[in-house]
Amino acid sequence: MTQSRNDADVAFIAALAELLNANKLTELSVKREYGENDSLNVRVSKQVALAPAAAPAMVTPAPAPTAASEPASARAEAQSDPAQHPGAVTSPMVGTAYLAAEPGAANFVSVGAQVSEGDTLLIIEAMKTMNHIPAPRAGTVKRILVGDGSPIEFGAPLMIIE
Amino acid sequence: MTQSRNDADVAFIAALAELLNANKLTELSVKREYGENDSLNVRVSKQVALAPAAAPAMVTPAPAPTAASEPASARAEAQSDPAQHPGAVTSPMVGTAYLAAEPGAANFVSVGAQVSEGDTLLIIEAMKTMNHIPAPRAGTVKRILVGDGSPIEFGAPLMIIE
Amino acid sequence: MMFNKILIANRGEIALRVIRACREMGIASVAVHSTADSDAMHVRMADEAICIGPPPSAQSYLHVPAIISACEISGADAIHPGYGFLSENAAFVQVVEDHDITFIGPSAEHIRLMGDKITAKETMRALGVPCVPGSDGGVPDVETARSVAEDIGYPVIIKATAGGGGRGMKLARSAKEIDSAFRTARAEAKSAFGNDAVYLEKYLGTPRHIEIQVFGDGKGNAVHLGERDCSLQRRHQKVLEEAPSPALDAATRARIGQTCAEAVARIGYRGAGTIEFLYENGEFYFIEMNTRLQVEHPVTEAIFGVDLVREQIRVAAGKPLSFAQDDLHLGGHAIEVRINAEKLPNFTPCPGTVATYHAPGGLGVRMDSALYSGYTIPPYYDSLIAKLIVHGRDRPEALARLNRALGELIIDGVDSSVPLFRALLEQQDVLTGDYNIHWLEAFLAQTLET
Amino acid sequence: MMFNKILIANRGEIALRVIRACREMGIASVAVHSTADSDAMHVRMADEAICIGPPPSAQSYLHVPAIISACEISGADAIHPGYGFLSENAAFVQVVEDHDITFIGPSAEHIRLMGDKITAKETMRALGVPCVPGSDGGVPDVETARSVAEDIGYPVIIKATAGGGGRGMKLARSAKEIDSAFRTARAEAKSAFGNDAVYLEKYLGTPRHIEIQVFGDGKGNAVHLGERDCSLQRRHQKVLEEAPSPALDAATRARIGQTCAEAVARIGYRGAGTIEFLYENGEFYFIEMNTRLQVEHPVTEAIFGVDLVREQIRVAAGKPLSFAQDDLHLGGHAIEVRINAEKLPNFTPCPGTVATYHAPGGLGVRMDSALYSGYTIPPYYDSLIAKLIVHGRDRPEALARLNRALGELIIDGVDSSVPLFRALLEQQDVLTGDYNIHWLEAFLAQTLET
Repeated sequence: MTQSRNDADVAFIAALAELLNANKLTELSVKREYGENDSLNVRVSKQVALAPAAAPAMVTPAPAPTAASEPASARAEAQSDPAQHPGAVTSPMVGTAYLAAEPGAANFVSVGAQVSEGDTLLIIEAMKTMNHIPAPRAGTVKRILVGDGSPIEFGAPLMIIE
Repeated sequence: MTQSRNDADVAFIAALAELLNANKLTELSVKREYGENDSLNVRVSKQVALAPAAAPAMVTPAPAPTAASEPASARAEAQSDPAQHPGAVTSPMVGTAYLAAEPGAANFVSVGAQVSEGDTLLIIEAMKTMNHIPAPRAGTVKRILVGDGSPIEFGAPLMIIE
Repeated sequence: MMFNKILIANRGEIALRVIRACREMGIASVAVHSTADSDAMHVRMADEAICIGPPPSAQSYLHVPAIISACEISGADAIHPGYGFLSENAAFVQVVEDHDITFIGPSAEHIRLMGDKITAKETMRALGVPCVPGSDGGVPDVETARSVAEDIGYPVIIKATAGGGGRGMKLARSAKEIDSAFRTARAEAKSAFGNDAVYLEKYLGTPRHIEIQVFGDGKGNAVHLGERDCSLQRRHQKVLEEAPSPALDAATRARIGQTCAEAVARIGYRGAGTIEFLYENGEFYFIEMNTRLQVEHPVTEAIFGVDLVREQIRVAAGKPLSFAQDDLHLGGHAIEVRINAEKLPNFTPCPGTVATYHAPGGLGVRMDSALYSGYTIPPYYDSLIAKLIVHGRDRPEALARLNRALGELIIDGVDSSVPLFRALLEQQDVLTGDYNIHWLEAFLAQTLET
Repeated sequence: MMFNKILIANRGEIALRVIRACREMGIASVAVHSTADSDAMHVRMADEAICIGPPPSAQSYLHVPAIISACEISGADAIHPGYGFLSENAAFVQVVEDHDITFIGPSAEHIRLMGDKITAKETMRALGVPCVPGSDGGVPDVETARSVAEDIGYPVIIKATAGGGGRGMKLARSAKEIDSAFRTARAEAKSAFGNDAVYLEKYLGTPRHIEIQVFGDGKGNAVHLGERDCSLQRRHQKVLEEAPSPALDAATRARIGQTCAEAVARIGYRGAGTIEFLYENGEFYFIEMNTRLQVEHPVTEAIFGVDLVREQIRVAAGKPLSFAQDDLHLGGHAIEVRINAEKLPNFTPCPGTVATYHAPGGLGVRMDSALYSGYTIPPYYDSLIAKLIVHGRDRPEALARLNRALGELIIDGVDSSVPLFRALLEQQDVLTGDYNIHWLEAFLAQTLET
């Protein structure tokens, strides 16, 4: 083993560790084969929040938060959680969603529609007040994530516009 | 394996440990194969405030148990904890140790003495009864770990005979 | 009709406290929370949880439309405000009632009445509650000042009508000092505020803070549940509370308690309330009335064996009080300490992640805390993270139990004010109960010096 | 003279219980432990800890020389035995006293007296404590049997003097059945044991288990602290205990309590004791006396507001009882559940590592447990891992609180009997208190079937 090779390995592992921290991972393992009978196995890990996730799982029926421990699962999550979608329009208030101006009227928008910035996407009623929620930018309505008359929390994803 | 290779390995592992600390990791393991019959296994870990160990540390002044996480530290521990020594004679009972048959008499054994299996090493008094503690095997008394008149727990190391 | 679902417009340990009462009464609970509190214990423990806004309180826990909306979408028929936040906001109560939701607390009118210091004092005086005696208006000349001072007894303090911040305030310990005090106060008032009008009040040098817990049914009936002694304060924040007060005897307790209960009965007060007094030389002086549950209500619960939150909910639902005055018997002694996420000696707030939380157990120990192992205390809100309440047969037993329980408690990962309480339990004045509202500040100043 | 240092010859939650009392009294505590318990909570909480042997109890917690030695090397001047292990071992008490160490409990003589079922019953009967009526010896013929049965009232049971295990036992529900029962019992006794001698006793079909807590000062004074109802049992192991009993009224309580207090006062009994009865149709029938602290003592502590372990220590140190009968007032209702590391439905013990332990909090909740997050329950000892005790103003409040607290409790990583208690709280008979010593077994049999 040469000194330069050691330095190279250390640098490699240091990069992995930084990567672990930067990505808030808990563990990272690498098997590196440099050639016949020349390989490197690395596992880098970091212990995080142990009990917490388990603790309240018993007192609440809410799903336990999954630990995003590797990029692949993080990607999968981004796809399944619309709030994380870059095109998501989230609710600025808690209230009740209405997709049309009044019962029986046509919906403000539907999937596939082109919208301009400022177009009303839907109404959220809070304290008997009808709040028009405008499109934050121009684009195409890809998904509508709320039903007519459904309760909406603050920050909940309403639509995806791309 | 040459001395220079040792130095290289130590430097390599030291670098890993620094890396562990710098990045506040808990564990790092490396398996390095340099060729036939030439490999290196390293696992560096650092136990952080785990619930159990930390928990009672606040209610008791007892020292927190150290986690033996790599061979080097395990070896070091074996040297510092005489109970783990292969030549240790441990106490079969709780009581008070006496190194001599009566006050003023010569000690049963002293460091460097040769003993045969069954020779009395010391007395442990429990409930006013003097219990002779015999040597479990023949050998040389390497260390005497208790003082005359000192309290002894069950399982406490008394002497090391090799 | 008992409620079906109660929304708790609060967070932390008090939200948990209310959820526990709801659960024991078979009422569904709705937690509201900011985005900073998604993992909070009250969110996890409630039957439902609704995110109402971003971290700043003004946009979440204090944001009335969001809370009303949360009631509407969850179908909650009542709101419990806890303490702080919207609990003494009369306008909020009005909005709640306008939406046909029951506010678990007194009427907007009573909150407004007691929210204004001047009308509160006038009302209480008219109801026979003892107030700080004084000139009841400006004192034009030194002769009047002397005459009023003779009436109410020395020491007296002369204050600028336009004053504040200690300027234009002069103490007269005896008749010899009244002349000089009056003239100096007036001169200082003139130069500081351009107005030399002054008034005169009885001066309290080393009073205790003693408060009476009252409970009304809103129909003209009310009881008192004795006092709490909250004299140990730092920057006007209570730190340790106990009941009964080391300074009161049963006859005094019964007398001031009855006065307070009669006062709130006469105005038809509904729910829990606390009448706060300064207490010196055997006399009570009204400060203010809190028209809500107090942080320190558990010490009263411990010695009377009642559930004050359950009672609040019952009364708000139109039920009668579940106890009459004669049913209430004081038993033993209780102490509460407020454990804050603060770093001593400067009491710097220190939010962060609690690696390990282990509550003390055993006889006479109650823990009210929203902590759990792994919980991250957000930096946006109050630093109170736990209340430890102990109950014993007498004061020495309660003190010993407090010390024992503090030794068992583990809050690892953040600093807390626990070391302050360990230190207090070594002070002779604390052990004998010989303290007043200035004691703790003096103790801390002395400790910091050495 | 109060003790300087107490050695606790036990482990688990009861060792913790005693350490807590010591700490509150300012007495140093010494934990002893086997090698399996090096990380146990009682070891961590005590002021000192001594390893006394390997995992098997016979070589550690039951090993008298090791415990005496541990006293000697630590300088402890008293031993608290907890319950189980050496707590009712008269020979141990003798050894302890021979070494000039104080045993915190009754005299060896009283332990011996109550340890023998026959002398215990004879003693109690002589002291006026009600026992199961019967023939007081063999019944030679059917005429005698009929006559005794008429005296004590039907149903009666005829048992083989040499018997056991249900053989040679015959029930006679009325006079019509006495002839056949007597002859069959005798024949079975003859064939099973080669001895046809039989005796006759009153038969109890669906009794409750009710026990009276007594406390003596060893100088002829004693009090009672009411009863505990421990009828919910599985395989003669208590599972849930409550006080007061849903079946007793104040007059009955006072009468049987006084009888028991007078009995132990007359023999000069010292310390805590429990007189156990079967109770049916308003009558008490003595079973046995336990000359130690009971597992379920916290329910009594809750309703009377006293610390029984503190009292044990005081009395052992020669001090008088800190309360007279007139000082003891029953307040509210308390329930204890025994949480075991057991897997339902077969109650298989399941030791293992507790990943997360989070105790319930809030008003009226007491947790006695030696668990902590990360603790490994060793397989060598009793499966009791926690006692949850709730206290409320009345029985419905206590039941609701129990349900609420069970919902908050987190014991992750091992199975526990918590689901059993959740299930029990849905049973009408439990909610109304309408159960007897056979109820739980029947409930479990029925549940397993479906």
